[in-house]
Amino acid sequence: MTKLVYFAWVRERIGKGEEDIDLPADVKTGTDLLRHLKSLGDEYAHALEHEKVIRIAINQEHVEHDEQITGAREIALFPPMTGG
Amino acid sequence: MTKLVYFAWVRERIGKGEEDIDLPADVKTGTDLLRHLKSLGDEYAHALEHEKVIRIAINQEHVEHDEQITGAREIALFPPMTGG
Amino acid sequence: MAGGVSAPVTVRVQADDFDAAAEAARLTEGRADAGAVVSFVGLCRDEGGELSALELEHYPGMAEAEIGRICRIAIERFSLLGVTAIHRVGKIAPGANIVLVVAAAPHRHAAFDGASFVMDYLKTSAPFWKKEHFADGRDGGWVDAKESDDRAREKWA
Amino acid sequence: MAGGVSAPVTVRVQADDFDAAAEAARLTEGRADAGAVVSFVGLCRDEGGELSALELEHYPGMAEAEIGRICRIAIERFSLLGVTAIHRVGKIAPGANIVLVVAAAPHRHAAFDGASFVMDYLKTSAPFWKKEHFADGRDGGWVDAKESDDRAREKWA
Repeated sequence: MTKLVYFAWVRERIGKGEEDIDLPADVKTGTDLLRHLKSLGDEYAHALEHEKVIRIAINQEHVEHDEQITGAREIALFPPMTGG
Repeated sequence: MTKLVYFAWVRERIGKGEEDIDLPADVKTGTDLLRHLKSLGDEYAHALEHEKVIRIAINQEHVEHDEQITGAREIALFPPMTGG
Repeated sequence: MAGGVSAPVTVRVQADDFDAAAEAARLTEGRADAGAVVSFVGLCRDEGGELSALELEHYPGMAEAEIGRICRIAIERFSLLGVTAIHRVGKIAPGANIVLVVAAAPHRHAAFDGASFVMDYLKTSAPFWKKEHFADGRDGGWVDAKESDDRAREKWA
Repeated sequence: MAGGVSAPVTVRVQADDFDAAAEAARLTEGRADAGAVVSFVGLCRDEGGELSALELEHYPGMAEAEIGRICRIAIERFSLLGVTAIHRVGKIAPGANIVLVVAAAPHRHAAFDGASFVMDYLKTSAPFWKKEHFADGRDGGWVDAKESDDRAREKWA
């Protein structure tokens, strides 16, 4: 099981802040993860529609989409940040 | 009579903070003033030795050495500023 | 010289307001090698009276870690004597404080650059998101990230 | 928009210490168009324990006028919402405040640039002079103007 966490409009569109998911063995990168999640339902498809703007963090560190996610404890998906 | 005011090491070397002086008619610019003052005594010659570093203000506004000083109420001579 | 591991980094994410003066004083307390302290306070604008509140969401844990990482890079890069960064979360009213960054250094340009650098990186890489609430009851939605903020960060690269 | 004649300029030259937080608060009090406030505080360094005090001399009247002129240029140039500048004179102990500049603006880069601009000009054109007193009783003499300060100012030209 991998813990997924969502923030801002990604969270709102998916309809939850976090969940534990069993990832198929062929989901190896951030890009794979986005495609897999989009197949799970309309709410995911809507939240992750524009893949390029979605930011990914593994174990609370920013990563590129092509980064390996295998073995991650916590993966976060969120929009570009707007703090400060 | 013209009021002259001095600051920092110019003041210390001349030995006073201000004085009223009758300027000869041929003292028309800042450069003329520096040369005239240097003729008044060793303390002035020492204070104004390096003419180029001396800053001049007329009626409390910075001016270049070649500026006309005729009619000035108050002329200030001082070293480069080191505030802040 | 300045900087290095001994320069303190203080990072907090909190709902409560902060006291900018107290944070700046804490940074220079008991030391006389700091010649310059630059404090940045970001406030909630009312957008000409239209905005009733900003709501700030963050990623707990990562937000603090990311700001801390940025502060330590700033200390190294500008030989700062210390940095304090505090970011508020939750609902924030127009005119109220959102974020504080204080940088101390021996000289002024390092302190200015340090505080400015931390803000430019914080804006684009610390996990916070702003939602607008409008005075007329409309939900203004999530604030879009600005390209100008990305460019401001790239300036330091 | 921001800036213009309505943006307040406060300038003071005084022997007493100042309260940076109170000055920053005053600048944004009752308004919600300021999104950024940058405060610069210049302090007296002890130069590794050698310095016992700085003595600051100024040209009364011209000092205030010159700082005011610089602040008004900054307001115009960076569309600031207000600037406060306070410079202390007389004997100042290591660790104590010397100068405060606070700049308020809608956005952060204007506030950073405004405060930094005022400091760079103040350093080289406001009539103040520093004399050093050393801990061992030596009179350190008048501080020399720095070329780096002239260059910092030229950067804005």
